[in-house]
Amino acid sequence: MDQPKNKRYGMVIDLDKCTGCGACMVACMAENNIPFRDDDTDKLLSVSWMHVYRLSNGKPFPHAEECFLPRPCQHCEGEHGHSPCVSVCPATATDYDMHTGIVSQIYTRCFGCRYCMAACPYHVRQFNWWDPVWPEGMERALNPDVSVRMRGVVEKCSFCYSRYQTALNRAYLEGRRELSEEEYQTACTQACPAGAIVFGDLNNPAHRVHQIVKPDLAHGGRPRNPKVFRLLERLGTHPKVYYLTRRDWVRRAGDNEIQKT
Amino acid sequence: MKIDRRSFLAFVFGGAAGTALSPLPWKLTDDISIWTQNWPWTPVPPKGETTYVASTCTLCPGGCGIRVRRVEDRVVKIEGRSDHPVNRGGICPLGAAGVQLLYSPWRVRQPLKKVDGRFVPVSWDQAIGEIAGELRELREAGAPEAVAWIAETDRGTTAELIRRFLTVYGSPNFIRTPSAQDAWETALYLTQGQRATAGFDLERVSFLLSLGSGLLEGWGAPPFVFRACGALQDRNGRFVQLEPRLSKTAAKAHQWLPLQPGTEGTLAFGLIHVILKEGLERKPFVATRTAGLEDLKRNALREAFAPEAVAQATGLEAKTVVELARAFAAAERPLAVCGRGAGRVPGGLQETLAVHFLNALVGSVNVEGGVIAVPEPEYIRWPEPEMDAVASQGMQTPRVDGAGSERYPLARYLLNRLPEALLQGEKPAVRILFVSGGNPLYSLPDSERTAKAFSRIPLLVSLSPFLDETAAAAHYVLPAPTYLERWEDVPGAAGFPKPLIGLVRPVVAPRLATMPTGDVVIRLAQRLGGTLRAAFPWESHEVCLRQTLAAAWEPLRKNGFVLDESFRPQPFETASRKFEFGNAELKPLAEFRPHPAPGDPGVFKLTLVPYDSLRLTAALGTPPFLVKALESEILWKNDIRVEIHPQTARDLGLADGADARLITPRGEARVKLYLTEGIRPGLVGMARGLGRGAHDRYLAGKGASANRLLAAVEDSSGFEAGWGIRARLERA
Amino acid sequence: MFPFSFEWVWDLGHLVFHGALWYALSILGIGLAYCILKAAWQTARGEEEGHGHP
Amino acid sequence: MDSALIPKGVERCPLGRFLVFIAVVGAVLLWGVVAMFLIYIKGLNQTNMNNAYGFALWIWADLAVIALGGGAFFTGLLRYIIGKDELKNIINYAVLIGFVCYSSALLILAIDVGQPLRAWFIFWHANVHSMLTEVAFCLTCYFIVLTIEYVPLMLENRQLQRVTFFRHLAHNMHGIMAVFAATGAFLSFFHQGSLGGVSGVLYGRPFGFRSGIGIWPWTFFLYTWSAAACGPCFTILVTRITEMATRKKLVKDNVIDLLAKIAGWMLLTYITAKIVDTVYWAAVTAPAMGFTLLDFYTNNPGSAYGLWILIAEVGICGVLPALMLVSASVRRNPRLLFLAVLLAVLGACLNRWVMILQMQAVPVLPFEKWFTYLPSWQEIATTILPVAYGIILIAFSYRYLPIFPQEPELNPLPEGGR
Repeated sequence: MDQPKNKRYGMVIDLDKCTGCGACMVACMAENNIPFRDDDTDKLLSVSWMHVYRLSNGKPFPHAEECFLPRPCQHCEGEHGHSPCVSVCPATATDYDMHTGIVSQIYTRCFGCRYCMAACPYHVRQFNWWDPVWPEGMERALNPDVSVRMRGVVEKCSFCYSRYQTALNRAYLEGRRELSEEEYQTACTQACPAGAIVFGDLNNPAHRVHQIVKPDLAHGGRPRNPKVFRLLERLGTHPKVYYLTRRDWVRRAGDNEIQKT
Repeated sequence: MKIDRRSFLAFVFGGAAGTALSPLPWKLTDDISIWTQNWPWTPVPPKGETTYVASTCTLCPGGCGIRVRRVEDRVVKIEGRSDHPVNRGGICPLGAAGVQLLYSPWRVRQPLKKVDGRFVPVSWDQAIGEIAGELRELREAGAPEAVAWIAETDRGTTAELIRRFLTVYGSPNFIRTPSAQDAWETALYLTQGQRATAGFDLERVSFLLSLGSGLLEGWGAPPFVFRACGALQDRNGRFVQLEPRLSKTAAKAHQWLPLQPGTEGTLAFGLIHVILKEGLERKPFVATRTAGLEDLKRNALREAFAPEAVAQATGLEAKTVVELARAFAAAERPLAVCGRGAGRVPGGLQETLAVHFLNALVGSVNVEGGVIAVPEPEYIRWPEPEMDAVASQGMQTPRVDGAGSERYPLARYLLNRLPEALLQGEKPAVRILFVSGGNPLYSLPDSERTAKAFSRIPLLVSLSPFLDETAAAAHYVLPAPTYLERWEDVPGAAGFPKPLIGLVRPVVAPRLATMPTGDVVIRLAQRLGGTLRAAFPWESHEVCLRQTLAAAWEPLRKNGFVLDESFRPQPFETASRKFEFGNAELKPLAEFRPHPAPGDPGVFKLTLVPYDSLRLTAALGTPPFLVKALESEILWKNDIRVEIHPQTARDLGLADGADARLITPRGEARVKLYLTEGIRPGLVGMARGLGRGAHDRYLAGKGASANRLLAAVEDSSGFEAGWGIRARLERA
Repeated sequence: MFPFSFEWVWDLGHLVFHGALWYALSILGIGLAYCILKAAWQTARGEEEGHGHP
Repeated sequence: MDSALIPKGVERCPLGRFLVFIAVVGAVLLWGVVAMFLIYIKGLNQTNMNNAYGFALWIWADLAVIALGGGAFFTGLLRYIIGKDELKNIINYAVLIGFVCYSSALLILAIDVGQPLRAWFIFWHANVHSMLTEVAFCLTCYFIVLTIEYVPLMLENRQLQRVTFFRHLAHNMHGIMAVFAATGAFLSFFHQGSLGGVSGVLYGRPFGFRSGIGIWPWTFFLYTWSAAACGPCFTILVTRITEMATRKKLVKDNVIDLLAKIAGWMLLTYITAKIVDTVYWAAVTAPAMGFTLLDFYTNNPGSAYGLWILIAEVGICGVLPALMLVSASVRRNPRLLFLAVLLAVLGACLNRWVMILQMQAVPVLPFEKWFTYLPSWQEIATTILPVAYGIILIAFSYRYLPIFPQEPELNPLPEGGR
């Protein structure tokens, strides 16, 4: 068999290392041509593929603790690629790629019904409420590998799919069909100054994500590492973004498990 | 033809049916949808060949290596260099947003001259000619010392060119932008006799004690410090943060001890007290490599630093202090650091000394995992310039900021004292001021007074890429290129424990009619002629740089940085060749007293403590991506949100999100409240970096500036030691 | 609606959905065509029936 | 002046008064049209929706009018398929109300999407697994059916009847109306159901998600059932309001009573199923996803979504009107009948509100808080627009078309008449 095995690209974020600095957000904005507006303080109206949440342990001073939780698209696998958002899109503008496990979004096909936003429990999908406008000259910094989105469509993190394509093209030119771990990395992973983000193929035991998470691929990729958890595990969305922490309260704040399975 | 109803209906229905059956509606529908996919006002970035250029980031003193992605001649992204010793591929949010500074439409496009309060564009020739004329006039009047120059740093060829210019012109008033390094460098000089910057070998530490340092908020080179703190966790080391609010650093530390603000020095002495009393100091190191321990004992073993007294002052428990001291002393590689927040304020010298003494007691000075004196680079060896009589006389006059004077013998630069000096006398002591870094009109405390002082200067020249607050107040703005458009040598990286030289290189051709600061200096010297022209034999800054770096140029150009891998800490250079806890110069500093927050506690019941955020810049303009990434807990619409404890809010009868007026003895600001359990009751936490008067529409006019509310606090060495101010909140 | 888009994969869902859809549409179309054609025929024949309610 | 257009045997108010009435409603309509164009030109930023509230007032209005427009298909089903012949006296009005509801729904949908010019992608690039695709197709098809049902009614206008072709066409269409009605009922069953499926399939949203049979969640069947129950209630309600507005009796009591009785039994069976569904969801479905019932009802700002809303929907607007309508003595009391159908209509609206708006307000990520939303004036104006449009269409239809077959009999003209 010459056909390469399917990939399951995923990410594990070490919440004990993440400092909440926002470098991942900015690197993502720069890589993916995310627009900005005069007032972006209302995060529910603002487009940012990566958002850093601030979690609190809810205890009073001086026992208060905080943790930062970066949230890219979770690239849910659901059952056999039946991710919450992909199945609901009426215009086939989003797709679960069985070869990579990446949930894509076709901006030119989306007509802005926002059903996928209602379907996503992670608020990953965001709507272009406004026309994207760059101040004169700043559009020069736009990345030609990623198309600029128009007003009225939904967008979200693509695990920097353009980087995957670029890496794959380069590999093909060199006569290879497989990418090495470091050849394809997302912008946030690469930028993270704390080294808190690890990205790779969950199907590949040689990759660090696999080694950290130890995914139970028969059960939707449930982590076998007890320090690793996923957001809303019990919904059965089977996200491919995992979180690593030693702190119990962080795990509890990140996932509402009434009964542990 | 008569049109009756029947034929009319037939025409309408037939026409409609005919059109519907033709391809026209389908074609139109399709065209319209294609049009929505390519709206002409939505930009389409042109494709092209992608190349990468290695350079160095200068947006903060961190000195990270960057990899700039270009598509044809456009810069599209800045990433961290994975082979760079400082950041190893990581990059901070500001560094990642650097492209937006390059392409900012709010950059200064050509030299500007203020005429009747408004800027008019002038040519470079005219601007340089007119400024040179003023310089010549002042020099001929015999007052060359009335020229001063505020620079970002005192390292590298640009800084040396400025310093050389001032020297040959006849002014001692070269001023570096203040930072926590000021106090650290002085502490190293006093105790170790070394003229060096403080490096911190954070990657090998096993117990990191931070006295208010925002290690994860911009202190040092962020990616280096971040990675080290992460590695500390992997090694199961310990990380304790002493800070009055639950900053991002405190949130990541293993232990957050919310001490009263301003008592960090007290706590350091308290720890020294316990260590000395219980004999926990690292005996071999203290016995063989230090001297003057008696002086420290005399000072630290006073009742004022006994655990109970320290607990009283710091708001911590006595047993916590004792436990902390024991654990710190017992750790394999303990290290204490200080320099509040991002380290942009020097802080008191005694406080830094206390922390340094603490390190010396546990043997963490000039060793692996400790504070390391990194020698200042010595590659700039130019022939001594020839000076005329005016210059020699001018150089004899005391510095305008008082640094090095009898009163402030230890300080080298005291920018914080400049406003005070400017306000003295009939005529201001500075007649011509150049500012090529630091944006003092925004970043110095007590902004109103600073602005008043600076407004007395007859000629203020700003050399900035942006129309920042200082540039806006200047008489001339000479636009400098951004770090992506020029050559620059960057010696050292803040807090990095090894000698390093990085190279900034032009990634794109200068976009606008800018001129590097070094070239402005050379042009001015050429215009002034005489000894000045003779002192600058280079035709441009770039040529000067190549010649200066000589043999180092090629490897630097090729690799982007030169790291001295073989570097080992140097021996102490004090008279005793040991680390000195006490000596003649230290003696006057022995009595440590914390600096109280200015203001009457009776009128101002609360205390305002400013804090730094990596998503906001201090002096530079914050680029739009960072403003976008700013938390809504800091900025909401156009209002800054200040942190207060819910109990404090209840006492004031104010709710979360409420509008309030924050009043200090220096000014008042409109704020919104953010209630959090992560701050000591009685404090008001306020982010630095907002309330910008100038800059782009994404930043300007948002929030309020903490510096406007703060007062300057001078410690006995002259350093800016302020950490907060008394304040009160009133319902708006 | 038609398998023109590049990632199209036929599955049972399409057959069921489109089967039901076109079935319904056909009934409507045929019904409507019947009514119109019959009315046209009747008009041409000059029939004077079909006044008022059924 | 317009007497030539007014049906034979009935009395209409003077044209002047009619035009004043139309002008007043038209002004409201115009307000909505202005808001609509604002939204088309400036985009959806004119609304108060956000990334957490992607579906808001419009989608609720959409679901609500479709539920209430269900009277058309269900009455049609009863009249043409089941053979409840008395209902022929109200079927015209039911069809008209349905036509108004469905055209409104399509209009709202056309405003609601971010890229209206690409809205046809839902047909062109259809994803048949999406409930929204099913909705769009069935809605459009059923709207065609309603148009087919409404057209012969229009053709019965006195002036149009003079055209021979139209006369024949209307007659022929009446002739095979049962075929159209059956197709309409089939389509309605699916799109009403798919609308229920819209929130029912969202397994990322535990508040809306329901288990079910195959691809159909229980809400699929509940929505169809509730539309069949509450649609006729809305028909009765609007008929009563029309009677009040025209100060005439337009439909005989036995017709209303029959429809009310059937609606009552439908409502009673529906609400029973709804209670079973709620209990199963609260006890099994939601806990399996890590949520307790109270997670969905407590700690929200101002208790906007407290347990009261469940009690109001199921009890006051569900069980109560159901019992009222099945009781012959209650439904024969005009005031109580009015109250009962009003409650049932409110119940359907409340159900749609909860399933769309509360579904999104509930925080799913444990570290998030409830999301709040208040519509902007543009949203309110565009939601009122179809109401104004409906009133105008009904007013014109009533004035110029023989909508109510029993009207001449119930309101004999004083002397000879026209």
